[in-house]
Amino acid sequence: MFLIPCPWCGERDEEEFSYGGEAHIERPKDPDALSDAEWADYLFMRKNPKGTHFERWNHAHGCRRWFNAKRDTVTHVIEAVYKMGEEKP
Amino acid sequence: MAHNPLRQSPLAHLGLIARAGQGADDAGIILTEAPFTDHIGLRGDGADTAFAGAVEKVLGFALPISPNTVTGKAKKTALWLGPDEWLIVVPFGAADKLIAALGKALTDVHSAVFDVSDSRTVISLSGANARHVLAKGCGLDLHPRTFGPGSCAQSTLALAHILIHQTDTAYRLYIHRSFAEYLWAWLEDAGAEFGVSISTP
Amino acid sequence: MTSRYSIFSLMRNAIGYHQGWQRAWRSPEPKPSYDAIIIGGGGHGLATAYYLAKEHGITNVAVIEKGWIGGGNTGRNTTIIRSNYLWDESARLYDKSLRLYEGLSQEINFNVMLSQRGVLNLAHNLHDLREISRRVNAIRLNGFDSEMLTTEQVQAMVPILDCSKDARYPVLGASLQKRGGVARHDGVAWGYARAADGYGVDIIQNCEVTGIVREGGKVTGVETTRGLINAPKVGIVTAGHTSHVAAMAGLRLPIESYPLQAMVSEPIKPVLDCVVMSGAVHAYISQSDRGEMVMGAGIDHFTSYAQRSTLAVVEQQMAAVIKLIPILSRLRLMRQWAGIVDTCPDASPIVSKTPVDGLYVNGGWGTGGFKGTPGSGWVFAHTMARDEPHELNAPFTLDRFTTGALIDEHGAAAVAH
Amino acid sequence: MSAQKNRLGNGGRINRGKPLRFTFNGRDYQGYEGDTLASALLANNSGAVARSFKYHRPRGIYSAGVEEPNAVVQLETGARTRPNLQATEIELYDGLSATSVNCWPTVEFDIGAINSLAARLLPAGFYYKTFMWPKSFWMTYERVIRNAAGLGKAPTAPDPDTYHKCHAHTDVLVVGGGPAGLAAALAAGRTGARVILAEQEHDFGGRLLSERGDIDGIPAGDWVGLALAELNAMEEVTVLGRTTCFGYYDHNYLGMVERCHINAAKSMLEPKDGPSERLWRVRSHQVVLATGAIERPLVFADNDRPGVMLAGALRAYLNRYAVRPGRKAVIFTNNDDAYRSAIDLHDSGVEVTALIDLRVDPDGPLPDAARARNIQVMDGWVITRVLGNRRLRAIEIQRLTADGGAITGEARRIDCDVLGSSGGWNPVVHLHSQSGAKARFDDALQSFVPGPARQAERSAGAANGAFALDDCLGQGHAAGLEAAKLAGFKSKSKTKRPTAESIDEAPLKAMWIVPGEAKPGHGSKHFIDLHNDVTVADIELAAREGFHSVEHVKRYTTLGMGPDQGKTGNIPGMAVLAGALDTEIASVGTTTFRPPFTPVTYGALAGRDIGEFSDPARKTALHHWHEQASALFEDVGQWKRPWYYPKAGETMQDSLNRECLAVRHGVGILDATTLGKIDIQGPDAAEFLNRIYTNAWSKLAVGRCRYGLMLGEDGMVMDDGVTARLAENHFHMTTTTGNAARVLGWLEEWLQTEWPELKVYCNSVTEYWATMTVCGPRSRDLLAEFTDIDLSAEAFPFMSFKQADVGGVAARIFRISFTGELSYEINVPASHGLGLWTALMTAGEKYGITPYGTETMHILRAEKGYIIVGQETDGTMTPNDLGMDWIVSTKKDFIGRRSLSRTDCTRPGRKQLVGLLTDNPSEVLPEGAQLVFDVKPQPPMDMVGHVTSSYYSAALGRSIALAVVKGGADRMGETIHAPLIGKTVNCKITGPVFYDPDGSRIDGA
Repeated sequence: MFLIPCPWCGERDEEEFSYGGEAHIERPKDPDALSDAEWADYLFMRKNPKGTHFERWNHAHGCRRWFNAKRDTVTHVIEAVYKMGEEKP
Repeated sequence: MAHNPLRQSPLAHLGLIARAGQGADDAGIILTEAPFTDHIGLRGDGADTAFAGAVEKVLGFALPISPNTVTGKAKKTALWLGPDEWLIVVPFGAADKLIAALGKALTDVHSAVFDVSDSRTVISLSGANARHVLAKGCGLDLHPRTFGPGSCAQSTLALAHILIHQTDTAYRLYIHRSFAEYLWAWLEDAGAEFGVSISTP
Repeated sequence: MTSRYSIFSLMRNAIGYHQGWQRAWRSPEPKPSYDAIIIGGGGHGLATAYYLAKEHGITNVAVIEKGWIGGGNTGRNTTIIRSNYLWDESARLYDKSLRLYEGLSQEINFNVMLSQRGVLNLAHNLHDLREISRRVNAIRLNGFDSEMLTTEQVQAMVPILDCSKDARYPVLGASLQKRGGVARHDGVAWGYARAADGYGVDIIQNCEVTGIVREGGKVTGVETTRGLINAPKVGIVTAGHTSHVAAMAGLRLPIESYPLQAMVSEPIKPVLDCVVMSGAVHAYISQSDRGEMVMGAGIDHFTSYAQRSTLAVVEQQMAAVIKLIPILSRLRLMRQWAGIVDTCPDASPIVSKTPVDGLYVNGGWGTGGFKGTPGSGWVFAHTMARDEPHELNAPFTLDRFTTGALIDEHGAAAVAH
Repeated sequence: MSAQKNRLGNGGRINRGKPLRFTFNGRDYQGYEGDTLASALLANNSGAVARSFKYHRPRGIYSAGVEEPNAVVQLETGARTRPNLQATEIELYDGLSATSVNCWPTVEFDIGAINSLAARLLPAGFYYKTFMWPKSFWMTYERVIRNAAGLGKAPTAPDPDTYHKCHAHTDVLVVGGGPAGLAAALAAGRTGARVILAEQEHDFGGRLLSERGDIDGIPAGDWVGLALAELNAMEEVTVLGRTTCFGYYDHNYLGMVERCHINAAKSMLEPKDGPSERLWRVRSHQVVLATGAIERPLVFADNDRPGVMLAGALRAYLNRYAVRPGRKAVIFTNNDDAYRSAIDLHDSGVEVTALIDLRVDPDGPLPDAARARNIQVMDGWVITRVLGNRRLRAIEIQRLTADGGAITGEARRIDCDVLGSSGGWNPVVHLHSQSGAKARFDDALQSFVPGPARQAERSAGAANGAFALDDCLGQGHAAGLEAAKLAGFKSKSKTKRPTAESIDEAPLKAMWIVPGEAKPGHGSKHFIDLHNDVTVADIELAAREGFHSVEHVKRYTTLGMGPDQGKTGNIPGMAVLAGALDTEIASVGTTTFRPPFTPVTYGALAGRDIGEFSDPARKTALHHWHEQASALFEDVGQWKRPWYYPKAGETMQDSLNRECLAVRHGVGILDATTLGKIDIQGPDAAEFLNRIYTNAWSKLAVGRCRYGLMLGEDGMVMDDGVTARLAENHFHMTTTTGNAARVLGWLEEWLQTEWPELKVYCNSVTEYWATMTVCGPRSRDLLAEFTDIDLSAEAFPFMSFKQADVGGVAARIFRISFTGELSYEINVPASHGLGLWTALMTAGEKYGITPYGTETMHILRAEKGYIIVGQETDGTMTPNDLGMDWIVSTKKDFIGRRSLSRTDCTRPGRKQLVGLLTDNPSEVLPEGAQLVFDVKPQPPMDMVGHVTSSYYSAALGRSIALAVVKGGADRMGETIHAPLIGKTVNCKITGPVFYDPDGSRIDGA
């Protein structure tokens, strides 16, 4: 059970949150301009790094806000959280 | 309490009023359903003075801007739910007027005001072991050093979503209507080892 | 080749206080080059090497394992074997696997203790029933075994199961695959290793691949902690680390790695004679030959390479198990652990060539890896040997993510991925 | 009842005033309050109490704690029985009854011991090498193996006990209530920090309970009492006995289990108030691990005979339980600590016939104290033989050669009935390891000690490799202070740390295999893992066969895989492996310790999340009306929905026919409360819907409704529903019941993460509204009695919305239809739901108003060819596949649109939604039936689709079905077959609309 620091509510148990996968995947502005392969890249291809991962979480049972987190996928240490729209730390 | 006889709380069929006062005097838990307050959902940008100012004018007090806090005055309470979301609790029957007033005040401000009075019921939990009972099913740290009167938080209790508001005398648990029966039964079960007394609002 | 295993060799060796047993597989120094390299000494990698040698005559093969063979998901799973998948493509691949399992102990002369005690998938609501019916009919018409049971038949088969009508999620019926069951997971890895070694395959443990060497878009070998090893064909079979290894060749994959947890109880005398799975209650349970209740559920909800178990999952699991089988409440949990599963968006694996010549990838089996081991090795060996997929794995290529021809098995895992 | 012939006349922490009766293997015994089952059995000179797992060798009590590998028992019978408990962890209570496991018929005469004779054929991993031929016999072999394996028996009735759980938050968690833990808790508690102190036993003190000595100048036992009193008086300190911290998870989250009702005062057989066990889920800012150490044995020939015990356990039984574990004792050691056992035995009147120290010339205060008592110290000798089968009789010892590698000279026989062996102590690093840290091998201690911390934890005392009492106290105190400080609490005044006398001890000498007369495995067995019967020969065999990784050895030999998790055997096992591989223990590595530290009851982990609490049953405001109307319910997600309302004497089909016809010809009423409802407001609301739904929303007029289809970004149908425009910038969206939360989450995700510039607020109002669908040709007549608004088709057309007073309640009425009939979906605030519903029922009597459930709803919509997401779709269907291109805008982008043009989504031969009519109109296809164009005599057959929905339609007087079929839209009128077991059903492919294809009924009859 992670202890996740919601940027608004502070540290809460993981059970209040839902995980949203890799962060900073922007939806293509003009999907029609993309080849099938490029579209597949947006849809499915993921960095899945061993180590630092920028990812999205939603404080679903709290303030309902989405935010980003920088988490190590090997140690599970959450190194930073930041609000949507803020720069990657 | 006078109310439209057609209206029913989600726990009406449990006969709680008939059971009131049957618990032991030294019961560690006192449970009360406090239905039929009016609830208004309010959305808007708390950092936008146009929004916050307009709301303050209507309510007569400022919305809580600090996360997980409560403000209020004269039987009106505002609970912080998120940076752009509040729950306004007012006496039975007061919602329509307030919604209209808020709507009018916020005509030109991006916001949402909507009635959620019937979405939830409130269970009030007090007694010497109230915090122990909540600790059985809720991961929030409710120790007085971190949570006290005037605090509120959304979280989970057992397997259901709740909104907890601690007052000077009790924990008020705002519970979604369809989960009310489940949570009431859960609270009675969790409280059994401390003794449960049911009281009327 | 090492001596055959049998009751007679056991008796013969007993006389000599078992001093005469030879190594199950050699521990060779890596050669400078091979005809093919398999990265990853798990069940799938070892099976691939075995079938490369046996089916395709390619014996100059190295299996390169960074730790000890069978140490990843092969050694961490809950040993369930079944082929009751919904889509034709999956059912055929997994049934190939099951058929290979059925003769495996004899074929590789290593008892993998396949126990075809039957796999039950419970239906707890009308939607489950509909889905189970769809699956059972599909599997049957594919020519594989599957049947539907009523609540009464389920109760007769598993008397300790709570089939009462007032259960929060009552049992409304089930599908049964009688050929499904369990096998000894470590034995599968060791048996393949010993058999592959018998064909001359080099199994190189404690050797980590640190780079994939390419020249002109073609693979030429791998860099390892024990030096450069050349080969014109390299297969990545590193479940739990597929993305990481593929990235060494500049490949991005539609794979995310999640923890998958499992747990066992103390050993008790037999009470459960089949595998019970429940999607709605979110649990599966079987009893091992040692008497332990072996349990698992779906994957954790965040990506991770940590192999860390959690309390929340074990709490949820034990509640689920007691819901299904109330008499287990007083047993005690003995051990919990986690593996890393590589999952694809459609919950089906990738067994495929890659855009890099001579580089092949076999991964993304999600929670289905152990049951797929022999079939996976068999089709991947074919793909590597012939440089083209076998018809059984042709649908499981990387292209499907571009064309959209996904094989969506989210429901088929019974316990959702 | 036999006397407690091994009970000392005085001493111990037992209550002699409270004798307790118990039975073991059917025989009556007596013990005292404060005993464990093990100490009580030893007091009664029990001898063999168990049989070993594989060879069924007789085994006695071996230890005095959680590490016990031998004395595994079945406690009680019936519903409250517990299998596989260690006798050392069972607190004695009056009336206790236990039996040995894994032996038949008795522990004295066990048929399974025949395995011992065949032992030569059963080396590690033997089963991998045999039972392969004939192939068909394996399942028979397997049955025999399975019956032989397993230990105790599961109960046969549901558990009568209850278990609870709780969360706890603390600044400092101290695990272990021995000297280090108590010192740590005192130091941390005095700073004002929130502290939890957890001790697995009922008595605090740890090793102090088993030792003789002083702290701060008073007897250690008294010091423990003072420390506990001070801790209990601190408001922010929670002291938990009988509480095992079993798991150390990420982010300093730990699992502990408190055994609330296993105590000597109350029999666990009686039902109680409150839980029998409580699971603590602790989030601690800082953790102090004061988990102590566990002694490891020396590994010599036949070191498993009843009477062979750990040396430290001997003085635990003497000092704590006042039990003399034997009359004639021998100590066998490689370290100074075991001298304490010899000394205490001697001082308690037990004859110590020899102290065998494999070191040469041991020197120091403890050897001097032994020699001063005239205890015969045989230094440079080792035990080479153990005599006695069911009870130790004597040992033989021989001198070690000068290099210590072999034995030499004549054997000497020494009589004894108890033997304490000590190979040193292993710090309990389990929790440290579970926290993610790596233990490091300490050459001086020859054991693993904690390495650098990975989480906010530190170890203190014996757990940290500091075995001397004064060091334990000092480290505990420092650790408590440090933990409190890091948690933000400084010591207010300088508190003095407790102290004790220091006694110098000489280093131990490692010897992992004690040489015997023959090589291990050649006639005698050197046991490493007593629980799983793993011997030196097994490990050497594994090494010989190439299983070199410690993980391979563990799996091949089952070393450490038993319920004791190898607490005594793991280090010796690794050392033997290192020897076989000619390498160092440190380079063999340690296996990762996994939770739980000791086994945890399923019930405690489940707590109350079972039965009615296993998942909330969500109920609508009308639920109890449905119950009284004898409805049967369907589980849809967490919701309980009325499925149908059977009347007396009706079959299910009778009920459905009645309900369907009522809707088609009169009026029916459906509780539709569970549909998801989302309030959407803001100037960009219409634009937002444009992006979310496949169709266009900008031009929807206020007061009108529109059906929408939502896709995932992969182009597959995800949800559907009707959305109404309440005002220019205000919409009311509905979703399917099962997807309500998911859809709201989906909307928020896009708004917050991708389109923050859109001014839109989405809020769930599902719980606010009670929704009842009044449906059928007479619905207008009925509704007219409740409202003044004009209900005519012109004033209130299909797919429109009105805010109106209905029966005195402000309602939202949607004129939408999922049945093809005139239909009004009335939404009122939920507390008014029951009132309005009953009023409608009363007023509707004259029209034959009939409540209908989800099954009838499904039939009626299928008659009209309306899909249900999740039934006609399965995550692989595009709008085109469903024949719904009409709803897909080509003029704007929306989520999922790009995916629809991928090659697989545009290829011919995709499955498409069709209707099916069976040739035999009374034949109802099973849902899930697979479809083929070519029936073959045998599978495999080429499947082209399947039946998604199938019902008997009362309105049509025949069966109907919906299906998806490859290229189905182009194969209207063709015959298709459903091969079922025993028969094949032939049907014709039709369009999916069976009833009123022109939609003529929508405005009423």
